[in-house]
Amino acid sequence: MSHEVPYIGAIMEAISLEMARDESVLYYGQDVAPNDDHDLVKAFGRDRIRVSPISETAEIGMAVGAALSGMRPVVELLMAEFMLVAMNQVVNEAPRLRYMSGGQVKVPLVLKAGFGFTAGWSGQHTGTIYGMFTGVPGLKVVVPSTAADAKGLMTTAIRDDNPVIYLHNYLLTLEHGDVPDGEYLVPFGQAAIRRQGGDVTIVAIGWEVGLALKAAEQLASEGIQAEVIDPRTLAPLDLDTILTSVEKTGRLVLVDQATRHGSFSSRIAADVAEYGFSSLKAPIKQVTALDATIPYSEPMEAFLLPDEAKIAKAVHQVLGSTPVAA
Amino acid sequence: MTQLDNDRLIWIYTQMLRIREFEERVKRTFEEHPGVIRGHTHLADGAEASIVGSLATLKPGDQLMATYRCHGYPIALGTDTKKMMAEIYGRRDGLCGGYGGSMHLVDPSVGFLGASGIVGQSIPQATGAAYAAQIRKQGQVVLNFFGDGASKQGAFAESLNLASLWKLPIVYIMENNNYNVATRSEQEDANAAAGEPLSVKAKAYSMPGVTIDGTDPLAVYDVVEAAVARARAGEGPTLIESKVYRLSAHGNLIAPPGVPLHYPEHEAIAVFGNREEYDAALRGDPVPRFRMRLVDDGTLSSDRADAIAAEVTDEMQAAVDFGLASPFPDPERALDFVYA
Amino acid sequence: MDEARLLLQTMWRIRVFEERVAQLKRTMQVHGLVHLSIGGEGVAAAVCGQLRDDDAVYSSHRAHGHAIAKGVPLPAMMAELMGRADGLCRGLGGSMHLVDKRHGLLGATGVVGGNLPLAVGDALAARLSGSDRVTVVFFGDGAVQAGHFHESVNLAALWKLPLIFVCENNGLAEFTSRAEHSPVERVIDVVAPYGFQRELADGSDVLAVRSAFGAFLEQARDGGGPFLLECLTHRRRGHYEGDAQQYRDERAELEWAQRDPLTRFQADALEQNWVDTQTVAEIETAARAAVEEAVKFAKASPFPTPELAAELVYA
Amino acid sequence: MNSTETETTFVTTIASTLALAMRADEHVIVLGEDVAEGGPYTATAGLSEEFGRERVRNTPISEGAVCGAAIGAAQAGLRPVVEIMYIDFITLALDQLVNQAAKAHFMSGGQLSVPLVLRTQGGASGRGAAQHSQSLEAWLTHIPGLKVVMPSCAADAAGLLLSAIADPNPVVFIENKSLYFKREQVPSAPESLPIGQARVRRSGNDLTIIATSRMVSESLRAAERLAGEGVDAEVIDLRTLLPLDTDAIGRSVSRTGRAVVAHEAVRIGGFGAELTAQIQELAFDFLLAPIQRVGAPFTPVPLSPPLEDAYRTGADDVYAAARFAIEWDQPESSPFASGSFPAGAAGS
Repeated sequence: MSHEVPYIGAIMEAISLEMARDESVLYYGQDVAPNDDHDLVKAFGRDRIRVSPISETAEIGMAVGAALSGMRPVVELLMAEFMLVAMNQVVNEAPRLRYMSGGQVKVPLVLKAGFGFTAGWSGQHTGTIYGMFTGVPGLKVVVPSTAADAKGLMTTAIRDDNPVIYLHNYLLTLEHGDVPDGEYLVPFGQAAIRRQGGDVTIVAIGWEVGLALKAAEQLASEGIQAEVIDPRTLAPLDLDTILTSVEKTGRLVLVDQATRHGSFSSRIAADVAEYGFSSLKAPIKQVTALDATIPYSEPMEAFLLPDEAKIAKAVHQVLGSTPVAA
Repeated sequence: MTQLDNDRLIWIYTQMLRIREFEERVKRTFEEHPGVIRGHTHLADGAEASIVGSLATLKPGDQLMATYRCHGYPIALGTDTKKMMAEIYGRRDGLCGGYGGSMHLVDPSVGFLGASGIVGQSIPQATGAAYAAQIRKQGQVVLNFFGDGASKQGAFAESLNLASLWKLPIVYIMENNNYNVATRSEQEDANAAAGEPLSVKAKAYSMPGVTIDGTDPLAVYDVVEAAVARARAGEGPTLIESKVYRLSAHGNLIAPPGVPLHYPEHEAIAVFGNREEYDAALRGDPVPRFRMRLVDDGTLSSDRADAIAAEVTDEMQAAVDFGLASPFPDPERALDFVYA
Repeated sequence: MDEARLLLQTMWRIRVFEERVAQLKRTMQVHGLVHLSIGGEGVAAAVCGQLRDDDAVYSSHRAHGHAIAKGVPLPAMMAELMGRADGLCRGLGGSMHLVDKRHGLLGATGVVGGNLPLAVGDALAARLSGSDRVTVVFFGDGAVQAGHFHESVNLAALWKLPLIFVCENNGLAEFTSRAEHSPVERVIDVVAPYGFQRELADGSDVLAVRSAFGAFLEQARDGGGPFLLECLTHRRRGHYEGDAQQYRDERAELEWAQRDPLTRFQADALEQNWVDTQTVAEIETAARAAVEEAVKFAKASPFPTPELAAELVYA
Repeated sequence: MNSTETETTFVTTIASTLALAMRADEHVIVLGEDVAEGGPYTATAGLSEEFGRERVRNTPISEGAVCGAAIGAAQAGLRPVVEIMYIDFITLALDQLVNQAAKAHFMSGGQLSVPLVLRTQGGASGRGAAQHSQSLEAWLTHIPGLKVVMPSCAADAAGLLLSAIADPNPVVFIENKSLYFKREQVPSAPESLPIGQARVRRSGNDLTIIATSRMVSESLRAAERLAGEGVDAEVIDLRTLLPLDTDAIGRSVSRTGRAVVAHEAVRIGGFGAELTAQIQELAFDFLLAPIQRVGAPFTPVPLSPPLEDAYRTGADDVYAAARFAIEWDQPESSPFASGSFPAGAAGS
């Protein structure tokens, strides 16, 4: 049985179900239920649902401390870039403590934040910075692209014994989708093949998955069959599924809302270039945001970001028609 | 109490009115020209007295930095409102060429070094500007404006300690509107919860802390002027809590593309169902109050006041027209200015 | 009285342990950045001596004393400092990252003040679990200028958490004097705006620290808090071992040497007849024996195998 | 070019170059924890004596505010060189660096500029454990608006530091603590070196090794060993990670057809990934073997000596990677595990 809810609703559904299932689950953050007639407050009380000051360092550090003593906090951080003011807690404390303690302690917590709000939010609220977390041993990074995954991955994130960065794309907030009723888990490290195809592999992350699928339909009308893969979790990354697909197609296009230089898609490109060397028939092409801060004005914003046309163009390039050299 | 001459008093009133009218037009744009403003805007209506009263103390060469609720300062400093509106509309002739938008206005030519979109993060930068001023030794002072929420950021504590330690020429003005978006101060601030004025935080850095009624421009002027004088004299920073009431919601609706943006009801009503609080604030609206005061004490004739109002209305209408008429930037320009 | 004997035992164990660590560091047998608390044993002994195993202690980068006083076994601790497989943290953490969950040492941190928000969360968890356990966080005066100190103090005060902040103010933040870090000399004045109970104690007076902390502890057990206890201590050694220490003030050195908490309390204890000279001698000998035991244990312990590194990245 | 050279160390060169820049321009100031005392590694020794404690400022342990203050001072016309003692602590200043410094020029439509140099040092050595040993440069290369410099020797450090201070943009200048006290030849009157230019440290035709910082000397050692086996390796010292000298890289790999990229940071998510992605686009048609990445295993830096030694990348790793690339002919099962996520990481 399933029901239809918006992406954001699916996330809250998972949090609420887990809070009911396990009383060690906490949910707090800025502007989380400031008044008492909020459903979560009614259901779980003020102790477990808390509104906190604008103190990211303290909010996240507190979550680490609470996790060390047996809680499973979910911290609402609103926007991924706000984590930048608390990066020491995210990078130097949460993912390190288990390791440095020789495995004595564990730090089960979820840092929930929206990202990629490329809708006129200008330079400090639009960043797609998951690449910064994927290079940090000890952290797991989750980027759901559908309502069902949003629920299933949140459930898994809350039950995971490690710090998990749960990033939901703001542009997907109100996208409705079918979501399984009741308890629902999506395992980490398992990519989803959103569309089968034999000519080219497209790996897209978050919001870009939808764009890739639209582009794939357009290409299909030209007789090009694209396989579209959604990694769903970036750390751990399901490289096998990508490599298996590239073995079949020999061609890879990566679609990423982040800026190109030092991006996560560069990391996928590097892995495939190395481990899939013998299968590659053409250079891997990346369709990413251009290397600039996201500008405020709409035409400039659109110019920087990936779109269906750019994806289709890249596919044509790897299929050999147009020259590739950067 | 400082005696300001009539022209200065009228200047203060005019700036308050210009800020109010400009922001009214920003707000109305969401209804009259849907889709023209994207992203997030934040209005300072209710804080005009605090803004202008503070800026009235500045001399040429002084500088200021603010938070993302930043329309008022450049207006009072003399930035062209046409360019400001064009920026908020994302147009080529905008103050920042369409790169920044409402949260990131900058105009160094009038001493406005800019604002940060991240709560509390302009505080260290303003502190650095004051550090530069101290080294330059030209008697410059820096004003730094931020909200009550920012005082729970580490950046606030680190910066005030530094400024006090180094006796930097800066005045920190915390505009306390009692809400962090939809959270009331007493829900997130230990001092507020204990019923104390937030200026007590200054104790932690051994700097003076003063709390003032931010709806009275002259009261603001007196206190800020003293703090500015102290800073100029090399005696160090001051923390001023200026109590204001934000008459609009935190900002326009936060929604993904496609959903029409507009200003929802103020959080006092929308979240806490407290209409009395909001209506009381409306009754205390500093702009009409100050006009009444100037007219009553004969500083300003009601004819002159109406004339000023008419001029301001025309100016802001012109700003809107200019903004709408201005073309969008060339998309390719998006790669400019990544590096100097 | 037993209490006095216990305090002396703890202080001697810390003193001897750290003097031995200094030697081992010079001969490269102890690894990494090592920060010693010699001269500050009084605070560790007086505070941790009153705690239970389920009370959490968050320590700073200067953690040996707190760990020993909290009951962490010396052999595992020494093995950790020497990077051995039988170390507290199996050789992965070292001096700056000591953790002993069983004895309620939730951890040292290598980032100044990085432990403060964690302690706030631990206290919140204690409150939520309805237990009467208490959280104690140690930090130096250098951490007070870090933003997370204020974020944490505001939260602890706002939520009235059973958390006791213990500041060991040695007047030196790393290599420079407090005067270069803050215009406010006393940390109790820094938290003045938050209005919770705070005390200033002479860190070289063990009994003074003990009674001041004891009063806070009692209230914290009954759900009171937060509290701040500022102890004026002295760092007899450099910021880290090997520090050239050009910033030292000779006169202060001398004065503090006379106010060494260990010699000072030992003299009092003898004068008050809480202990006799023979007991004192036994305590010192026992401490030295225990430390040598620990060194022997550590040296006998093998280095961990490289595979371990990959094993423990994720839970 | 400079005729005269003197023998000195990397860390002394940093101090003397800072002094040079401060003499040349009164707007240059130095601030950071303990800088007026010379800092823990003596990288600022002697500066406060010559330029006074106003231009050479000790700061509290407030990385966020100190970095922010440097940005504000830069926007207001100074040229601050701020020191973050360990790159691990850059986490405490990251918002200021990423959201403020890197974007001010852009968001102001070119009105503001932030001529700031952030000096810091990283790398695993001396058993510093997981919070004092990291190599976090890959993050910074992902931020448009920043420049990222990583010199591998004292002479380059001098020239690049001068350019960084003169640059109108925020430049992150990353040193490596294990290079600090090696004795090297340095021009007695250093001249500025352009940012964004790689340097061929050893030319060769069979294989290109692209390395950063400490791994440059390690790669040269590996190259010597390879030469003994008749393999002629070219070694490129990147020197600047952002902007990246793609021409130099593309030219070399197009010629040799084989590439090894080597750094000290973790392999997964390390900057080597960007290099590999770039190379396979620039030189795809010339590639004779998969590009090999040498980087640290995907774990925090362990304290225990044998563990830290095993963790640190070195000449042997470069050599092994080079041999793999050289011997590569037929498609075979690639050393998969080395690139994949640690065991047990898949979670529940």
